[in-house]
Amino acid sequence: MRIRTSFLPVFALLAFASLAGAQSPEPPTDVVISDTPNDAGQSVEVYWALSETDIFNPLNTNVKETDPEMIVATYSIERKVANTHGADVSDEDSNWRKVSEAGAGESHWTDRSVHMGWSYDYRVCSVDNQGDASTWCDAHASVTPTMQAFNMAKAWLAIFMLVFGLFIAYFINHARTGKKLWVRKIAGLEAIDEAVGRATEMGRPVLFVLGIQDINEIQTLAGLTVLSRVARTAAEYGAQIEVPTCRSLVMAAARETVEAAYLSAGAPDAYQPDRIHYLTDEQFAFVAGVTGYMVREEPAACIYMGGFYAESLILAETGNHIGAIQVAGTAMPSQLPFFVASCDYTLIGEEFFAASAYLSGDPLQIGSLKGQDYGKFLSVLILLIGIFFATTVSLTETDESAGFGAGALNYIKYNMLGSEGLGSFGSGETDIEGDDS
Amino acid sequence: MSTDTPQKSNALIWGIIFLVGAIMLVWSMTTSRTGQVWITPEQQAFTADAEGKYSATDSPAPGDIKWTTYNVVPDSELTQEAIDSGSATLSWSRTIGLWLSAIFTLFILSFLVGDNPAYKFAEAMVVGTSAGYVMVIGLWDVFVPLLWGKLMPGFVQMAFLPGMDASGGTQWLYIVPAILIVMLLFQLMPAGGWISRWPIAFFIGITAGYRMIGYVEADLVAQIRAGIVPLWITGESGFEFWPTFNAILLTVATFSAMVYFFFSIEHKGLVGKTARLGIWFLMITFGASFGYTVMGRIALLAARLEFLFGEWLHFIPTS
Amino acid sequence: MLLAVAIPILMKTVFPEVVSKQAKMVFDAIDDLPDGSRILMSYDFDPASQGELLPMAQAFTRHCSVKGHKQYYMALWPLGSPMVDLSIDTIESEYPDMVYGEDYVKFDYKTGGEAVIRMITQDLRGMFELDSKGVSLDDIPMTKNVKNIQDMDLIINVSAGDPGTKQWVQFAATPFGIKTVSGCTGVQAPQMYPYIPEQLAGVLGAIKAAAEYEAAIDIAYPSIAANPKAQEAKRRMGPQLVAHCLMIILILIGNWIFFMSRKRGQA
Amino acid sequence: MKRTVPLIIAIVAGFVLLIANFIPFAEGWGLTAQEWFNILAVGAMILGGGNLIKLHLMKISGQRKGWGYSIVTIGCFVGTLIFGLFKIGVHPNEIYPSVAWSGYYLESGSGLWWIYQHMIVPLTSMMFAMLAFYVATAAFRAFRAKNTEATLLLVTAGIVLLGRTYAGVWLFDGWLPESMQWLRFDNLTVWIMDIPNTAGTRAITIGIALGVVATSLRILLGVDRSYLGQD
Repeated sequence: MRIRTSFLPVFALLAFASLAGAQSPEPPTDVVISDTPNDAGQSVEVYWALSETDIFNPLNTNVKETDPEMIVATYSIERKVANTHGADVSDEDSNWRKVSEAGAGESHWTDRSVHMGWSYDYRVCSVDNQGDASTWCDAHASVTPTMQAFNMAKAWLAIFMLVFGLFIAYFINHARTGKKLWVRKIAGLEAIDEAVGRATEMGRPVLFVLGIQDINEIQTLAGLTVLSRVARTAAEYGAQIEVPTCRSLVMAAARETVEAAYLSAGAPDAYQPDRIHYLTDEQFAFVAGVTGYMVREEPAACIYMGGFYAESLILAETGNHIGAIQVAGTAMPSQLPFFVASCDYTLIGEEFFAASAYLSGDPLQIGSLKGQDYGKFLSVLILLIGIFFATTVSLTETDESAGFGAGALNYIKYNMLGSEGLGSFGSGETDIEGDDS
Repeated sequence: MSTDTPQKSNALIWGIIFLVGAIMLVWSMTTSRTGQVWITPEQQAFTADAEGKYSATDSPAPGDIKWTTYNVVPDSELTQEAIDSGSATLSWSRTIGLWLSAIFTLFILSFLVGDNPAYKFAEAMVVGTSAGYVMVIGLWDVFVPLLWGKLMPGFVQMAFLPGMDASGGTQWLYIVPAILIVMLLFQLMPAGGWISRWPIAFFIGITAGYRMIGYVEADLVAQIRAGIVPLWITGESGFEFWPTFNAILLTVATFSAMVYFFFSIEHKGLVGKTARLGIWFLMITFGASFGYTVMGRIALLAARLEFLFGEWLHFIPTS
Repeated sequence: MLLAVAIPILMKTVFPEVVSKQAKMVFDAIDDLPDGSRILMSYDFDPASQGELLPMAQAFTRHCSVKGHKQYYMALWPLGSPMVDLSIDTIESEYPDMVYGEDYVKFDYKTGGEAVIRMITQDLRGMFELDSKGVSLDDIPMTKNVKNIQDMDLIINVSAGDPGTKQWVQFAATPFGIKTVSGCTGVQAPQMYPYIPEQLAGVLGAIKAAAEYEAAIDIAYPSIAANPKAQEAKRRMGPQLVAHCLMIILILIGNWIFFMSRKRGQA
Repeated sequence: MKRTVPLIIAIVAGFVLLIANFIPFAEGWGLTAQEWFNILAVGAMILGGGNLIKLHLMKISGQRKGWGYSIVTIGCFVGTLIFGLFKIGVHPNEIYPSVAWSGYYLESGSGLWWIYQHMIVPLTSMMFAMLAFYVATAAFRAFRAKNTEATLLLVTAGIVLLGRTYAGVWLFDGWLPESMQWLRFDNLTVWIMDIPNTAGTRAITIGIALGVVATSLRILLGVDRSYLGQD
C-alpha cells in the first residue's frame, strides 16, 4: 500500500504535463516594432523576447526539463494595416495576415514588404511541433515606415570618400598650377626603354598586350597610358610595335593612342594601324593567336600591361621560351606570381597604376597619384591608432567596454570603420535599434 | 609546349601512348558497352481542366497535349533483358555526341605535340559555339523578360512567358536602354562609331560609381578594420606567445608591404629596408598563390581525364 | 604530367582527409543554421572550371538538402545555369522529398555581373520577375515573402573568377552584413583570406578544400558518407598528390640545371 | 556632341549611383540606372557576336591565312544561334504546355543542349585543362631561384603544394616529435595562408582599392577622358 501512494504525485505530474502539452507553448513577450533607420521607408523591424519554452531562451535554465510537447518550433508573425492615410487597401491587408515565420531562437525579423507612410500593427505567437499556437503577443503601438534624408550609418564612409576626393582634387589642382610633384622611380620603367632599345638593335618587333578586359576596366586604361609611352619610344627609335587586342573597343582606343604617340614623336608616317588589331573576344583563342605570333615572329620585347587571367602563364611562358625581355604590369593578384617568376620586371598591383601616371607625364595623373598616397597615409594612420588602442586595452586588461582606450577602440571599429554612423564618442556601443520618437 | 624536345623521341612517346590507348579501347569495347548511350522513352501528357489550367496526367485522352522525353539508362541498370524487351534503345544522337566530345577533347590535347590543324579546327569551333551560346542565353534570359517584356508585355506573355504579369502595360521608361543598345551597335558600322560613345559612357559612369563605393567599403575601410588587432594577446592562462607572435608578424607584414606601395617617399634607409621586407612578404604571398593555382589547374585536367576514362571508355565507374 | 594524372585516376587511390580550419568554418556556417533557413546559392562558374568546382558545388547542395535548407539558385556566368541544373538533378535524384518551389528554386542567368548583385540586394523582382520555369515569384511559396536577398540567412557562392566572390563580398556581404561563404578556384582562394572572418565566413579553395569539406559532411551525415557520388573530390586527391610531387621535381630539376649552367658560366 | 554629351552621361550616371548609397530618396534612381545597365550588357553581347561575324567574314572574303577556320567559326556560331533562338527540339513548359515557346532553351535532349553537352563542355574545359601542362613546363623552365625574392616564392610554393595533399601529412608521419608538429607542411600551409598571405594580400587589396577609387574619381570629375577617344 505504501508503495502505491508514493506513486500518486508522479501520476499527477504526468497528467498535468500532458494537459499543458495539449494546450500550447508559452507565448513570446515584449513585441517591439520600429521603423528601420537609414532607409527609404521600405521596411520595419520587429523584435520580440523568446518564449519561456523556447530551448534557445537563455532564461530557460533547465532546457532538459522543458516539456517536449511545449517546445517552440517556430514563431509566427502577423501584420495588419492600421492606417493608410486615405489610400486604398485590400481586404487581405486590412485584416491580420501571416507575413512571416521565424525559427526557434530567433527574436528579430525585418519586414521588407511595407508601404512607406502607412501604419502597421504586428503580433507574434509561438508554435510548437504539433502545430499548437500560443496566445498572441501584440506590439504596443503601430509603426509607420518613414524615409530618412541621409543614411547616417554610412556617414563615416561619406566622410572618407570626401576626404579622399579632396586629397586627389587638391593635388590635381596643385599640379595644374605647374608645381612639380615628386614621385619615386619605378624599377620596371627603365626596363621598358631598354627593352625597346634592344628590339631596335635586333631589328625585331615589340609586342604589347593590353590584357583581355574591356575598355571600362581601369587596368586597361592604365595599360593604354603605358602603351602611349612605349609607342613614342618605339617611334623615336624606329622600332615596330605590335598590339593584338581581345576587345574591339580596346583596339579602337589603342589605335588612337599609338597614332597620337607617333605624331608627337614626329614620325606619323611610320604609324601602321594594321599592326594594332582585334583578334577575338574568346580568352584562349586570343592567347593562341598571340602565342602563335610570338613563336613565328620572335619579338625581342614583350610587354604585358592590363588585366590578365589564366592566360598570363601561357603568355609569360612562351615569352620566356623565345628569350624575349619581358615586362609585365597588372593588378590581378592571382596572376602576379606567374609574371613575377617568368618576367624580367613586374609592376605589382598599385605600382602599375602609379607607373601609368608616372609615364604619362600628365600633371593631373601625377597629382592624383600623390593624392592616392595621402589616402594610403591616412589609412596607415588609422590602422596604427587602432592597433595602439587595441594593444592598450589588451595590456591593461580592462573590461572591453570601459575606459578611454576601449571607448576609442570601439569608436574606431564600429563607428568610423563600421556601420554605426557618427554616434557619440565613448558610449561604447551605440543604439542600433534607432528610435522613432 | 614541347617544341624544343627532339621530335623523334616525342613522336615515339606519343606513338606508344596512342598504341596503348587503342589497345585499351578495343579491349574495353569488347568487354562493355564503351562509348554507347542507351535511353528509355517516357510519355508526357497534359490535360486541361475547366478553367484551361493544365496538369500532368498518366492516362492521356484525345485532345491532350503529349510528347515524349528520353532518359539515359545508367550502366548499372542496363541489362540484356531491358535491351531485348525494347524498353532501352541505343541513342544514336547521344552516342555520336559522346564520341564527338571525346574526339574534340583529344583534338585539343593534340596541341601538346605542337600547333596542328585538328587543334585549330577545335579552336575555331570553341569561338563560334561559345559566342553563339552566350548570345542565345543573353536573349532568352535577359532581353526577352527584362526589355521586350516591358515594352510589349502582352505579346511576350502570350508567346514566351505565360507566367508574366502583363497587367501593367507598356513601361515606356525602358525605351531608354533599348535606344542605348541600338546606339551601341553603331560600333559595327564603318562610320558613325562615335554614336556608340553614349552607351559606353553610360557603362563607364555606372561602373566607376559603384566600383568606387564597393572598393572603399569592402577593400579599404573593412580591411583597415580587419587589420586592427591587439599586439598583446592573453588567453585564459595569461599571456600567449604564439598568437601574439602571429599578430605582430601580421601587422609588420601588412605595414612593410604597404610601405612598398608608397610613391612619395624614396626607398632609402629605413624606408628602403622596410620596403624590402615588404617585397619579401609579397613574394611569400605570390608563392602561396602559385601553389594554389597549380592545385586548381591539375584538378581541371583530372576532371577531363575522368571523362575520357569514365563516361567514354568505361575504365572506371561513372558517377 | 598526363601520366601523373592519368595513372592515379585509373588506380582509384583515395587518401584519408583531415578537416582543416577553413573547411570546418564553411561546414559550420551551413550546419549551424536552423533547419529550413534560406540560402542563396550563386554558381558563378562554367564547364571549363567544373573540374575544380563542381564537386564542392554538389557537396554544398547535398549538405543544404540534408539540412532541409531552402535553396535559391542563380548564376552570374552565362554558362553557370547548366551548372545549377546539375545540382538540381542531384536534388531530384537523391532527395526526392524536396519540392521545387518550396525547398528549392532556380533563377535564370542575368547579364550585368556585379550590377545584378547590387540590384538584388535591394529588389529581387527588379532582376528576377519570374523563376526559370517562368512562374511569377509571387506564386512560388518560398519566394513570396522575399523582398531582396537581405532576407537570406546565408549566401553560398561558388566562383571561378569575375564576377564572383570578390563582388559578392563588395556588394552584398560587406554593405549589408549578409553572411557569405565561398567555394572558389585555387587561383582566387589566397585573395579571399583577408576577408575572413568578418566579410566572409569561410572559403573553400579548390579541390583539396572540397575533399576536406566532403570529409566533414561524411562525419556528420552517414547517409552522405554512404553515397559514392558524394566522394568525388576525395577521389581526385590521388592524381593531385602525384601531380604536385611531379611539379616539385620539375622545379628542382629546372633549378639544378640553372645552377649548374651558371656555375659553368662563371668558371 | 561627340565628346561633351558622353562626358555628361558618364558623370551624371556615376554620381547618381554614388548618391543613391547615401541618400535613401535617391535609391530608386540608382536602381533604375542599374537595371538599364544590366539590360545594356546584353547589347554588349550582341555587339560581341556582331564583331565576331564581321571579323571572320572579312577574313573569308579576303581569303586571308586560315580563312577555312573562319568558315568553321561562323558555321558554328550561326548553327548555335539557330538551334538556340528557335528552341529546336525544346518541348513546352510543363506548367504551360499550350504555349509552344515557353520551354527551357537548354532542355535535355534539345538541339542547343546537344551542342552544349557535346561541343561546348568538352572543348572549353579541355582548353582550360591544358593549363596543367603549361604550369608543368613553366615550373621546369621559368621558376628559377634567381635571387632572394624568387627563392622565397619557390620555397613557399613548394610547401603549399605538398601541404595541400596527403604528402604534407605522410612525409612527417611518425618521426616528428609532438612539439614540432607545427612544422608539418599541412600545418605550415595553414599558417602561411593565415599570416603572411593575409598580410600581403591585404596590402595589395588596400592599394588596389585606392587605385580604383582614384581612377573612378578622375572619371567622375571629368579629368580622365581617355575612354572617349579622339574626335
